[in-house]
Amino acid sequence: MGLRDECAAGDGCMLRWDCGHSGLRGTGASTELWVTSSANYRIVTMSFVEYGDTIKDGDTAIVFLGHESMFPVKVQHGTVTQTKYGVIRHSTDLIGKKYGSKVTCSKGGWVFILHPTPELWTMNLPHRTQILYSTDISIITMMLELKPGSIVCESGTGSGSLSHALIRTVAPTGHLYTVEFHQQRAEKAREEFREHGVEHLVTVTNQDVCKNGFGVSNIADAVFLDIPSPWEAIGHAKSALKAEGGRICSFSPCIEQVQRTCLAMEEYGFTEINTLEILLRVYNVKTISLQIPDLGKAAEDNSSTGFDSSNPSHQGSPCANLQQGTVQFKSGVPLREVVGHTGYLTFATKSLV
Amino acid sequence: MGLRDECAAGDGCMLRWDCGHSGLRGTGASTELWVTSSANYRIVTMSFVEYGDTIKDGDTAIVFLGHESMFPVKVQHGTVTQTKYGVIRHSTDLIGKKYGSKVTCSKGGWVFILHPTPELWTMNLPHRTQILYSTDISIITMMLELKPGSIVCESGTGSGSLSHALIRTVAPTGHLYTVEFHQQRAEKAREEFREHGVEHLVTVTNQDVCKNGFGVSNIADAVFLDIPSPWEAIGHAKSALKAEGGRICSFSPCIEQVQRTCLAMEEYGFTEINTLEILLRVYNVKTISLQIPDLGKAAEDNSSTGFDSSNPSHQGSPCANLQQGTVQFKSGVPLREVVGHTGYLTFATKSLV
Amino acid sequence: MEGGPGARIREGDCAVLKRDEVFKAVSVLRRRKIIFEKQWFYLDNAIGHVYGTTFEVTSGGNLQPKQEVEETTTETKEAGTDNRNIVDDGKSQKLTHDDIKALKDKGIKGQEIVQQLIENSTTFRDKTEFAQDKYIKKKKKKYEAVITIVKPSTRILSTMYYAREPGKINHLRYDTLAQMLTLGNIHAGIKMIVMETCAGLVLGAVMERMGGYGSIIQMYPGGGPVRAATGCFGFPKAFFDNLHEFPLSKVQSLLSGTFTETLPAEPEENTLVEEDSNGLSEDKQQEPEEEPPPEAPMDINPTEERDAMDINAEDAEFKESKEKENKENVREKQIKQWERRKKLREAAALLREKNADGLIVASKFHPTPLLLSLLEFVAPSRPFVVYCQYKEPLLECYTKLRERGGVINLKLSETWLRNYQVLPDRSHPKLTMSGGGGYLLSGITVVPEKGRAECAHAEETKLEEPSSKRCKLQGLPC
Amino acid sequence: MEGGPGARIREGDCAVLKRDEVFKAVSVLRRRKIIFEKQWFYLDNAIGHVYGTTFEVTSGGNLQPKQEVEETTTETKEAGTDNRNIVDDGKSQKLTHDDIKALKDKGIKGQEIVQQLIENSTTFRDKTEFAQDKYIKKKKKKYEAVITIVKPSTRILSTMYYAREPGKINHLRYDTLAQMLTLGNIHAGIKMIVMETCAGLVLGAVMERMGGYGSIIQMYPGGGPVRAATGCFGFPKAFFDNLHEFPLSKVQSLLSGTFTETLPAEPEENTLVEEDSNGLSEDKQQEPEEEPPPEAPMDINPTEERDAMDINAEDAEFKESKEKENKENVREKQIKQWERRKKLREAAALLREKNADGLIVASKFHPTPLLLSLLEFVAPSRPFVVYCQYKEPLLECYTKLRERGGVINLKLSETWLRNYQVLPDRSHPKLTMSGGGGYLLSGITVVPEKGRAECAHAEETKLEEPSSKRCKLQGLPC
Repeated sequence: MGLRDECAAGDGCMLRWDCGHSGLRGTGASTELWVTSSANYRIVTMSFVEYGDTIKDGDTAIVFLGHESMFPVKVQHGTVTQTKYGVIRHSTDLIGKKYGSKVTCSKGGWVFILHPTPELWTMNLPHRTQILYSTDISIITMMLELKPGSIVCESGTGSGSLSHALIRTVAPTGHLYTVEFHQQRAEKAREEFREHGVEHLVTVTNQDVCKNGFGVSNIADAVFLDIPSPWEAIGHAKSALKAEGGRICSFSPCIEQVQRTCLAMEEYGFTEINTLEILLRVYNVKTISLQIPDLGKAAEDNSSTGFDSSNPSHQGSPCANLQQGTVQFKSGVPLREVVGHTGYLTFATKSLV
Repeated sequence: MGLRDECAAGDGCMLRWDCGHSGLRGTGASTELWVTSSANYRIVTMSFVEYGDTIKDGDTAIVFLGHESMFPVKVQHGTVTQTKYGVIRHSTDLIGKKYGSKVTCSKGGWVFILHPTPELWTMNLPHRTQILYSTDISIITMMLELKPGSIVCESGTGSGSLSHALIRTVAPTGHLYTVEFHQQRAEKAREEFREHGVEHLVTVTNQDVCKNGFGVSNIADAVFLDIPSPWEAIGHAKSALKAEGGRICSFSPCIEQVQRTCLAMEEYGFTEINTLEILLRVYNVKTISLQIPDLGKAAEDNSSTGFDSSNPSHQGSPCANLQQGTVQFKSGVPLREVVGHTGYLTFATKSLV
Repeated sequence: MEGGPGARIREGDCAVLKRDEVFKAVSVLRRRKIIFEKQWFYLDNAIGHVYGTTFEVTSGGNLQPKQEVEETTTETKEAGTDNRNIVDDGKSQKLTHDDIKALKDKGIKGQEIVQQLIENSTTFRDKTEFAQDKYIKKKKKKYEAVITIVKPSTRILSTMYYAREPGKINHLRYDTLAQMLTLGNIHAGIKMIVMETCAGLVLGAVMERMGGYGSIIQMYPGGGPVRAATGCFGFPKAFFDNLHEFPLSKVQSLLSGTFTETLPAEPEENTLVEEDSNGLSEDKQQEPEEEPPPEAPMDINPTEERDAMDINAEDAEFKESKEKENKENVREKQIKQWERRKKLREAAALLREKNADGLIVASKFHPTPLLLSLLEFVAPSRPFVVYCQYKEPLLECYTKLRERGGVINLKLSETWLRNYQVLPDRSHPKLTMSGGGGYLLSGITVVPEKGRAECAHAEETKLEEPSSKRCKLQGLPC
Repeated sequence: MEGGPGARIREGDCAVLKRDEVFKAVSVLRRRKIIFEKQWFYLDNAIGHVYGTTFEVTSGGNLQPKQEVEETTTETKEAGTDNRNIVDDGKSQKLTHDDIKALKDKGIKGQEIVQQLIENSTTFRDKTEFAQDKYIKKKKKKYEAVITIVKPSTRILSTMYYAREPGKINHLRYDTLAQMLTLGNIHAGIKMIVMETCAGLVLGAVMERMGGYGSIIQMYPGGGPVRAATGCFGFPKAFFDNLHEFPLSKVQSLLSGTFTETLPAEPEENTLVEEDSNGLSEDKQQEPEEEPPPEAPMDINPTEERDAMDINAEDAEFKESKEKENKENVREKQIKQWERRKKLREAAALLREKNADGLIVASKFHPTPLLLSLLEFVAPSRPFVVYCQYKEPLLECYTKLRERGGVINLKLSETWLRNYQVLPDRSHPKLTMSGGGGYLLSGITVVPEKGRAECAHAEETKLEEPSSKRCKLQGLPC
């Protein structure tokens, strides 16, 4: 499930700002705000924070093969991508087509080409670490009260799953400061943000958040921690948050981490400390047939149909007993095995004193 | 929901063993086994471990008023019981009637009189402590591998909710040794076991299990702990269990208790240590009606029915818009608020070395 | 951004009162008595303080900022090791009800009353530390009148509505709403279609996430859109500039192309305009700059929990605003009608482009007809999310959508939410949890195929729904 | 009691192999090759050891009791503090596949192989302690061939079936079975009706709880009762003395009173007797005293998971036993037929008393017709429990039972089961959990009323089912 056909870092893909694109439909004051705060725009082909209608050279698109089977592709003139249904030629099959189109591959099978979203990216990104999925991301975003304009700090960046979702939510006027202690990962994340047209919305720092903090102070509306020892970073989180207050969230798989983190949060004066866990249940929609059991006949209708009279061919055949009616119904059937735990989420508020 | 019309302890209710009762339907070897091990029989009117058909003087019966509204009653000649539907006269309304009968109260309302079972007792017993409910009891019984003949140790006795279920399962040839450090509670439990015709199957001891253990050694097939510091009783549990091995279960509401208990179990050489949690989800069966939204008419059937033409009385009445069709279906709807936690159950095996 | 941390409480603001886990939305007005959690008080003194401040209710119903939010410390932290010696005889508290009432009447603060209760309990010292904490917490809750005033947000309002008036929001749990916003990829600059009967809560959540950038078309049933909860967010006026509304009852005619023709002259249209002006007048009420939202939205008796199926709620609101309107100047009304008509045309034009970036449905209606028609207005490769309180209608909706085609990655899901108590040596999941937060059906639109069986690609169909392979030529049943 | 702790493994026993969380039921036979978790071995050396003993598989497939079940201790417990310096290049292990194979071929024990792997890993010492433990566990599982032989029980067999062959037991999860046994008040001395198509697992669980006291009537569809799982329990022969079976297809005639008349002469009866003798021959196979159960019951390919709806499973078993039977002596067959007929009459007589102490249903069939007819055989004030893999049929069953009357305290429920990892500083719920364990409908019988509307008592009806008040005169629809 790795990223295929990657545009290698620094190979000179032309990035440009697509002005003809109708991503910003607000009028009046809203538009002005956007323009005012967009001093650090890069010229990009496409963006994870803005929809485009047609597939363009340089885009990252999602090739959808079937139910939960997909992969991302970097669109490039002259490139081909292999799928199990055959080859996709970027120049003729992708570029200029509408997002959402059905593309027929060389072997006759077809796929859909989808516009990237942070959620599709989460399902398809190359894993460099364990990642956060959309169920946790959803509640994190709401409980941190994120919205356009929010300033967020995050550590660690990891594989960038949450980062993309955070950037999407705080764009176009907010910013993400994300800290990753693993150098390789930090660099890969920077590269992805550049390719996805969101680098103007994010600052990646390669340092140890527990020792060196987030590199910013008193500017964040929210802080998110997904590190092995979150309790060691609570002090840094507090100083990154605005003096007037803000929200914090820590994600930890183990309850012992949560216990220490809650103690640290209390120590640093955080309030509304609340730990929760959220799990997704997916249901398969199925048509189920249940047999009606053969209870035989009562005395009254002894002469009616049944295998005794209608099927005299072979006595003792139990199959005849089973020639029964069935009842059909639709059911939402849970999967046999599901995710039982991702992690505990602890939220708290930095109060003004 | 307390126990009403209690037969005060020691007031001389005659207890007798009801031999005419068809509770034991086994034949041959089975019956002999029963008789062999029943040296300590008391003569009782009824028993929680054996069904009877008719209500008798001295029985503990369950008065069922409606969905999950019920209470236990001690049946006594000449006694009356008040219900919201009026008075029940034991001599005429109860004694001699079949269990499961509908009894009409003095105000004309009616109730059902049910044979007691450990499960009905759990739903209706007087709470002296927090109790275990049938969902946890079920998995405890299965995971401890209890069956007729098993010897079980339990602490604390508490309100006797689990005790009744354990006795039911190990009867007629097994035994429960239950230890309760609170003297009042131990006495009350003894009294209840006597009233419920199961005292020959249980020994209640009033002592501190962490200090003094279960008072038996090397005889138990299983041990159950529901005490604040289960880790302090693991050694005693081990010595109560048979030399050849057996099963143990500890119930604790808090994870820190579980952590210490697991460590103690490992220290004492228990294997197959397994912690789990079980939660009941009850569904209300409801008929739901959903409205079909009014999306207006397309051009083609402009002349068909609708409030514009058929309801010319008052323009602008939005009610008319709502005179829509509905769809009905049955749904199993979860309760709004449900039990989210009772406790963690930790099971383990004492292995032979 | 306006309303971020550090904002001050101003007269006319929408604010939320908080006590422990209980919330209530109010308008900040002077000399107005508020009743919250059995306490009454005035908000006058809160004006000028920063959001997030905690106040204590003092005699006369005045709010006074609380100095320290510290735990009540029992001077002698003696604790028993277990409860074996405690005999429950109901006589352990020496203070009588009358004693306590006398303390209160003297204006003694809650914290002091709790301290006195502890000192007069004969069994307190024998209780375990755990039991002592539990006792203090219980008594504090009963006698200390402390409230915090917080700035409204989706987090706070969705939690509040779910706890206090779940019937008004079709029992949509806050975490389910959170999923909708993420699955719907709601962000600045998009064009969204929202169809909800959740008192405007879902609309407000979408508006918050869009931050005033982009546009929203709210589809509404009946006389006009309900936006009681939307008003509680306290959005700046500019947020409403690109909020449009369009009546559900005109959807079919819009789709069939007959909508513009019938707009100007027909009597039916008069009806429509009147309805819309009602919708607007209610809408206007919710804009804080013009007229602060009344306390009413959340001020109904909390025990009277309306059923999600109750269709009368809206009628009542409608009639109320109708009566009010009758007193209004006819001239003014005509101007408003003209404005409404203009906005309706704008909304129709936006929909007609059929390029919306997403669709969110959360209503009391059967979702199938809504989805089948409203998806027509959505561009390809865009997400849609439908909420329903029950699973069964979404099973049907799933089946119908697969028959229709033009959608992929359909997923029926639910979330489980569990809160925890994390305290030293006493950590465990909370003893009660929500039984259900409702169900979601989500998916992604694709370019619809013309005249081609959706199931030509056998493998695809199999992958999408393994058990039921209903094939049908694509044809729109609406 | 027979088979309690301390029992020794005997030839011919039904035993269960266990490795970590994986179980497999086998017959203990000499010189018989067993394949379990990719290891093959013989059980010969296990005979005479106590149940619960852990063995290691040595060269030649011999079992050798394991001396100490201690953790592999790395001599140098050096651990890194985090993983920032680990670059994953896939080259950290210096031992090649060939090296490992060579070690194995030399007969080196699994524990030693793991130790060598650790010593040849370049990154092991830089891993965190947590990661080290994870690594050791993974490698141990792969290279150490350790199995434990345990005594079968409901706990073990229900866990085993749910993990390995859920389709054979209609996906009945073990904790759901545990609920059934408790809700059904299963205990010694009662008379139970059991209708299951769970390979005899539910029957076995009921038999274990009744401990040979009381009687059981197993209702069966088709040619005869399936008791493959029942055989795995290794019950003493006496447990089967009071186990009766009765064909579902005769239930209506038994209820209508025509059953005895048609019994002796009709050709239909011949069919029945033949079916029953087949059922018995299979049944007999499961009794260890006569003929040990074949390994077959659990020895099918674990990847081939049969669907719960598959009706062919029974046919296959039936045909197999049929072929075998054809070789049997005709004389013997006739004696068996006579015995079968006698047992059938006994079962009919037991049912006709209509005083069963409970009813347990867990089948692949729609539960409604089963409940409506089988409840007729149950005494008043007795519990009944129905399992179904799906919720929808139980909704219908609930509704029909309420219409029928004669039952109270109806409850539709499900259980959630979550397992935990409890380790110092690394405690959390297991990362995967079962999505669902099926649904239960339970209730209590009461004396049915004659000719009186069940809903005369308005309050009662309201309390029992608030939303749907379908009233109907009591009439039995079967």
